[in-house]
Amino acid sequence: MTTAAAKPATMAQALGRALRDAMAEDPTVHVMGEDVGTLGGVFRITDGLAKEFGEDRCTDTPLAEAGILGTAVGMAMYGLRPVVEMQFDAFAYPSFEQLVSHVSRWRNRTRGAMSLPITVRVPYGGGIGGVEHHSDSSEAYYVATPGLHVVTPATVEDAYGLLRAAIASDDPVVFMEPKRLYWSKSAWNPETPGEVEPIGRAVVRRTGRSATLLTYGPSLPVCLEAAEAARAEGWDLEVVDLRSLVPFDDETVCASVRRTGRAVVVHEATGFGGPGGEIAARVTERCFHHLEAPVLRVTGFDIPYPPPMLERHHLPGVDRILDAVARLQWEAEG
Amino acid sequence: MTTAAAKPATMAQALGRALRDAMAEDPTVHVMGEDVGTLGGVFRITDGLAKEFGEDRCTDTPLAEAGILGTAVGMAMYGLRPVVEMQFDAFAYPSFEQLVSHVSRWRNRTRGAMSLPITVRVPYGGGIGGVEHHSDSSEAYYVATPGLHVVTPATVEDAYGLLRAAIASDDPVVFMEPKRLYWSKSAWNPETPGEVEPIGRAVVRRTGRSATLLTYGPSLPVCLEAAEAARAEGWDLEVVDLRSLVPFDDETVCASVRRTGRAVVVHEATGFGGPGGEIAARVTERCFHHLEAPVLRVTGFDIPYPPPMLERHHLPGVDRILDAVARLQWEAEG
Amino acid sequence: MKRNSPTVLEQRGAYRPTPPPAWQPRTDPGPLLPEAEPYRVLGTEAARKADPALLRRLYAQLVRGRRYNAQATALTKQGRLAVYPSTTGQEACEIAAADVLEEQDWLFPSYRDTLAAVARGLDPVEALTLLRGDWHTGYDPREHRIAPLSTPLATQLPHAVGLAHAARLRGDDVVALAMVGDGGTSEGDFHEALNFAAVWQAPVVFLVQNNGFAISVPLEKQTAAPSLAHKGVGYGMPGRLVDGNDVAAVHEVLTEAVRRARSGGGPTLVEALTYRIEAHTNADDATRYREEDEVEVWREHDPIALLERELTERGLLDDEGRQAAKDAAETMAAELRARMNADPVLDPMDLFQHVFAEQTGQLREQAAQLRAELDAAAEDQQHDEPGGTGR
Amino acid sequence: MKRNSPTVLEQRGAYRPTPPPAWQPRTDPGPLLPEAEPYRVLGTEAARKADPALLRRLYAQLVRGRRYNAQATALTKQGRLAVYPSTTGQEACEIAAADVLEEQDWLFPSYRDTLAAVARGLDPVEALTLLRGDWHTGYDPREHRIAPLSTPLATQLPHAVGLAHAARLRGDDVVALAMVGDGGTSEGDFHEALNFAAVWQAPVVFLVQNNGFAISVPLEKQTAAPSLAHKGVGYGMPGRLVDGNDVAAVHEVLTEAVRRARSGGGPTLVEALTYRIEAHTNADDATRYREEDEVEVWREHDPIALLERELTERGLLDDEGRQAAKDAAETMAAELRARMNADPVLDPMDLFQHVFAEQTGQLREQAAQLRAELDAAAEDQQHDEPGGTGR
Ligand SMILES: Cc1ncc(C[n+]2csc(CCOP(=O)(O)OP(=O)(O)O)c2C)c(N)n1
Ligand SMILES: Cc1ncc(C[n+]2csc(CCOP(=O)(O)OP(=O)(O)O)c2C)c(N)n1
Ligand SMILES: [Mg+2]
Ligand SMILES: [Mg+2]
Repeated sequence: MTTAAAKPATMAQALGRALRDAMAEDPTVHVMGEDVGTLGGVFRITDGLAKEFGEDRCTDTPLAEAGILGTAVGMAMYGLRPVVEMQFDAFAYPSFEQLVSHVSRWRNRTRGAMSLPITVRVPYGGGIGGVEHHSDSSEAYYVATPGLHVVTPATVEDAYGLLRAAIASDDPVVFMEPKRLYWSKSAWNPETPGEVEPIGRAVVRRTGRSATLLTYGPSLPVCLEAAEAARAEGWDLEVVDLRSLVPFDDETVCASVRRTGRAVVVHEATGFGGPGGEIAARVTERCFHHLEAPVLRVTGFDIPYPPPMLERHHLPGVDRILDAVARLQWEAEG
Repeated sequence: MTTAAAKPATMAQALGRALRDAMAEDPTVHVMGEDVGTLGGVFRITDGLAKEFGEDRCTDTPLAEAGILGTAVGMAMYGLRPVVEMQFDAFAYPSFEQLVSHVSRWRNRTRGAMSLPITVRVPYGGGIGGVEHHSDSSEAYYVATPGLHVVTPATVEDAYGLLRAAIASDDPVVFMEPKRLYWSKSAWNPETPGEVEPIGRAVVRRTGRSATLLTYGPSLPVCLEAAEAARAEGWDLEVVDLRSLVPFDDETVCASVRRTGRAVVVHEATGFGGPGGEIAARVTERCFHHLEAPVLRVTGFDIPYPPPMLERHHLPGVDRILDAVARLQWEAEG
Repeated sequence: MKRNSPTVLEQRGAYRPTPPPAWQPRTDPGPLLPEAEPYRVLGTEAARKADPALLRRLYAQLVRGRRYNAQATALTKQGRLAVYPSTTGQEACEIAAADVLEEQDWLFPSYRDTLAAVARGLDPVEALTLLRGDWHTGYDPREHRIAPLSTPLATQLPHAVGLAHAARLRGDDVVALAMVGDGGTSEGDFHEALNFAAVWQAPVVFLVQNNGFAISVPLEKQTAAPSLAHKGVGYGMPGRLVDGNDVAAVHEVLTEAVRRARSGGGPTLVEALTYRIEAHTNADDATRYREEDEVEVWREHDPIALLERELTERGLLDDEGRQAAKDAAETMAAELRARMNADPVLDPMDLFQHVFAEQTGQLREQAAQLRAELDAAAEDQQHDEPGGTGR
Repeated sequence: MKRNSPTVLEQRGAYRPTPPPAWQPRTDPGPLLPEAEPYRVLGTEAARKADPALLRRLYAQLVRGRRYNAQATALTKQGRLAVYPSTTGQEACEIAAADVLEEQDWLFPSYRDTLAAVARGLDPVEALTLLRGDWHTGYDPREHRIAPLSTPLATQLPHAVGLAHAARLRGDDVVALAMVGDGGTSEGDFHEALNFAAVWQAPVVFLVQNNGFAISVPLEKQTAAPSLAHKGVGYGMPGRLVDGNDVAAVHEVLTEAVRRARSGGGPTLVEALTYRIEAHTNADDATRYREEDEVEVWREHDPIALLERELTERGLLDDEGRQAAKDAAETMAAELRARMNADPVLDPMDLFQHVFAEQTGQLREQAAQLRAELDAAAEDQQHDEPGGTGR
């Protein structure tokens, strides 16, 4: 995917490009949300879209998240493919009713007669020094809602590919964007963006033999760093990037865990009732006799997201991951 | 708790009695919601309260769940102890923003200077032939929200005791009422309602040696029935009623699972991302070397709640529980 | 970089920040305010102008609607419907709402409005599917351009706005008419929908059936407004107040609102004053919260009687016409009764078919589990409730 | 069983279901509609009646407020504040809102309104705690009766209604004044709060600062209403329109609304027309969405200049007075600067202290984990970011 001529692109740029390409290819794709038009969004992801496609295709809405998602439902009923931007994770909550009671259930409710191909973009997670309500990891809510796909990129390449796939999907997708990776760079070339894979596949980002780190979104770079650091302690860690929480790629995940026999789930969301519980439980159900130790979890604490000056104590860091790896009952191997 | 003279009371009556006693004892307790006043609620839980305490203490609000919970926040700020009724599980969703962004975070936000002693009563679960939106098991959302207690009774006695404890709690409690048990009966005597225990303790409802069923709310009677049926197959099942999902009673649960070496989690909520994942994961983390088999889950399928005529195929039933028990790798013991 | 390509909105004297000395209201609020009295036609001068053919058509529909309500309520007693929220006494609104729309237009009913859907041409059995407990929606919404019945109150309103807006963006001639109750106006979604509609000048008509109650909660606990129609001006759309039991008046006001929407004039809020004659649903006991004499007052103001009086006085209806309407209604009811008496055939495997366009691995696993359970149960004749709550 | 003990509401001519022939509007909508022009005092006849002592007090506060805005913005550049949403140009609203309240009353600020909190007596350092990133709320809300700054827009409005209602139920003389922006009026919570307030006749005043923008979104994309004040009538409460840069006018209108609330007259909606002179926050680039000449027009209509002109003309302010106000403001700014330059001392263990009244077992475990990490880190001087994102 890397070409010699490519100059580094950021995840923010890749997302913007995905929107642009989708809009150019398909006239039914409409972008809507607060400040997405003239301003280009507070993270500038939609920069230039209103200019290129007009305000009717990239629309500054009134300030009302339920209204945004609710009108998107109606637009989708009429055959459009709305891409909704929620300004920050916590500001998606006012639209929860529309998401859970309608968006997720529409196809099922109508016995397949109608689908709602809506993409809801949610910038999520911490590590950006955001004040209260600007750093939530809200994926647990979406994951527990049948009828939604929940997808999150961790690399610039995936930001493009997964967003294209999400928009192309005939089903609603909650597209979680790890905001602290918006400025992460790669040699990905926007001119040759690569194939668009369907959503639902995890990928092994680093192979290893000692144990598997199962992670996604903002925690992928932390896990990769931890895997590097672990070498010094004699552990060769495999790192799996889940990419899609729903559907969940049991195959890739279980293949890895069966191989290594040990696993740690890492995410920023709070632990209790977070996605890690599901992941640990299903891996254990499927790989029990391959496990040398229980699947452990390194997650945010079970607390409201902390103020900026304390967030580093909350977020899963390299040390905490290594501590968990150390607790994977190595002595049992003898 | 059973006295000779007691005539059977229903869970609905016990809940009503708990509200009445709390209001009588503490003038700051206010009941509010849609139809709770004159009508006494669509399930008649609040029947008679407006008459006894006046409409200012038991108030029919306008039809707006965010407004109900949002004004309850203000009332609690001023020292009242609001008990909010959401008419059905799915109709609590419009208040999600207030619950997650305010109710759950207020104490933490103010560094303990202010707490919000609000009880949110949510009738939940299926099995009553309710049309769409009337049978959701929404506890996964609340469980994943730090700062909320999540409590659910499964017996008439607990309905009284836990609701009294919830109202007495200085923290917000989401009080989930298994609506299909509203008409379940017991010899509990409203005149001698018994001690009010603090929330947070699970209880063993049936002792057994072969395996533990971990359950709560509407699934408790089903598990007890399954345990009876299991005797015919030679299994002696222990049944634990969790009662409180947050805080979670690791002690009681793990003591049971360590004893039996096998566990199945049973709940109505959908499986993927449901509370069962958390329960299975934490039990496994804590009891790994006592487990003969992975902790299994019997839950609702990962689908929107079905229409009445199909709900019996969705709900965890005795057969499905026994099937799971059968998969607990008994041969490994041999 | 500036806002490019001013929208329709921006061109027509938008509410811009202007220092108060130079301040001008965006639009004159006067015409947006409702009439002081609910608009009426029947029994007034205005009735003369009404088209006799229209009145006769509405009459037949009202009679049929009343019979439909009675039949559906009867079906709950026979256990053939799980629940039925009746529109007895509200037929004028239901019928007019359906009648004013063109074929390409969309109707967005609330949970109570199966009658409007039926009046628009939907098969009553399909309309009642949800309430029968068979499946969540019994019809393809696109076939009759009727959105699924919306149970969560007011949540259908933004859908109507979005659909109407999308149609307008595409250059299609489509109006959406969205129905909601007086209680539903208190929900945030009502507010957001009306605001989006006005800002986008979407071709949508909001019809509030103010029937005096939200279950047991009377209007005075729901709002302190002079009328619900007074909410319109706060969004910059006209609010109209109409006698909701006067089918000619409702028809006229809605027709005007639909015409306005269709011609690019934007949304209208219509409040129709009516009354819920029956309890909230068959499961409700209305004597707990209202006096029978209040109901009596409204029975006197019955929508069918009002029209019948007018038609009779004008010589547009005789006993024969009355009987014909009645007979047609009976035929519909008999057919409905017969068809609802047949047990629907459901396939449990449908539970997994429509969650996603393509089944996920997780759902495939679960479907296989249920399939196996069903097969085992079929083999074993003793068990007739496989996977059920009981054995 | 009937509704017992009619509430205040029910007694005063409630909006009841009455068949249209007998229909009466609940209240006369006339008095609920806003004035055709924003109300002004400074530079008009009405200014003569204004109390000189009040005007001088407001002047000192405005000058201090402007300086506070400048200082806070400067602190963002020095990295001492994570973010600051300025109220430069909106000081008249902020100051008046604080000034009209009695000690026992409550203020419900939006995220932008730290100045109102400071004007009410809150220590500026405490007011800025949230924006500094130190903790979510820097003060005990009960001490000054100032609710926590509300980041999720409009969500504080139902809180204000609930608190005012609770105080009234208890027989206490407490008014709540809740602040929100023009953008915030589009949220469902705005609607629900106003409706509850009117139905309950809660002693609450809603102050909408219409500053023309919600971040980049101009008013004409936010609403199509003649004015935001026109929303009042739809809830049955008066809507008032006022020049938000005329501190005497805002003060008068709010005082009247507070008096009305205090005397049992129910809620009022006040729309103050003003302008956000600075960008949305220091992180925003306003040139992307508006022309500088629009800003210029508003700079000409500056709240301090307006009052200064009036005071000077009437001989109530001389150079000395001006200087005194300036000096006081400088002193405040210098102290704020100095105190904000000190690094706050935070205890990471606080993360677990206030989630619940009593720590759960789960949190005890997690606290112990962090404690151990911190201890280990303290021992090992090389690691200075224990548990952090990096090593
Ligand atoms: C969001 C939501 N909250 C609560 C309910 C429960 N509920 C069903 S009907 C009803 C009353 C509706 O009153 P109104 O809007 O006046 O309509 P009507 O029943 O009079 O037709 C309520 C509270 C619901 N369906 N949706
Ligand atoms: C519920 C919610 N949605 C979105 C945001 C993000 N946001 C912060 S300020 C703002 C604009 C607010 O505009 P307005 O209400 O006019 O207040 P102003 O900034 O002009 O004071 C937005 C969209 C938020 N804080 N809360
Ligand atoms: Mg009604
Ligand atoms: Mg603004």
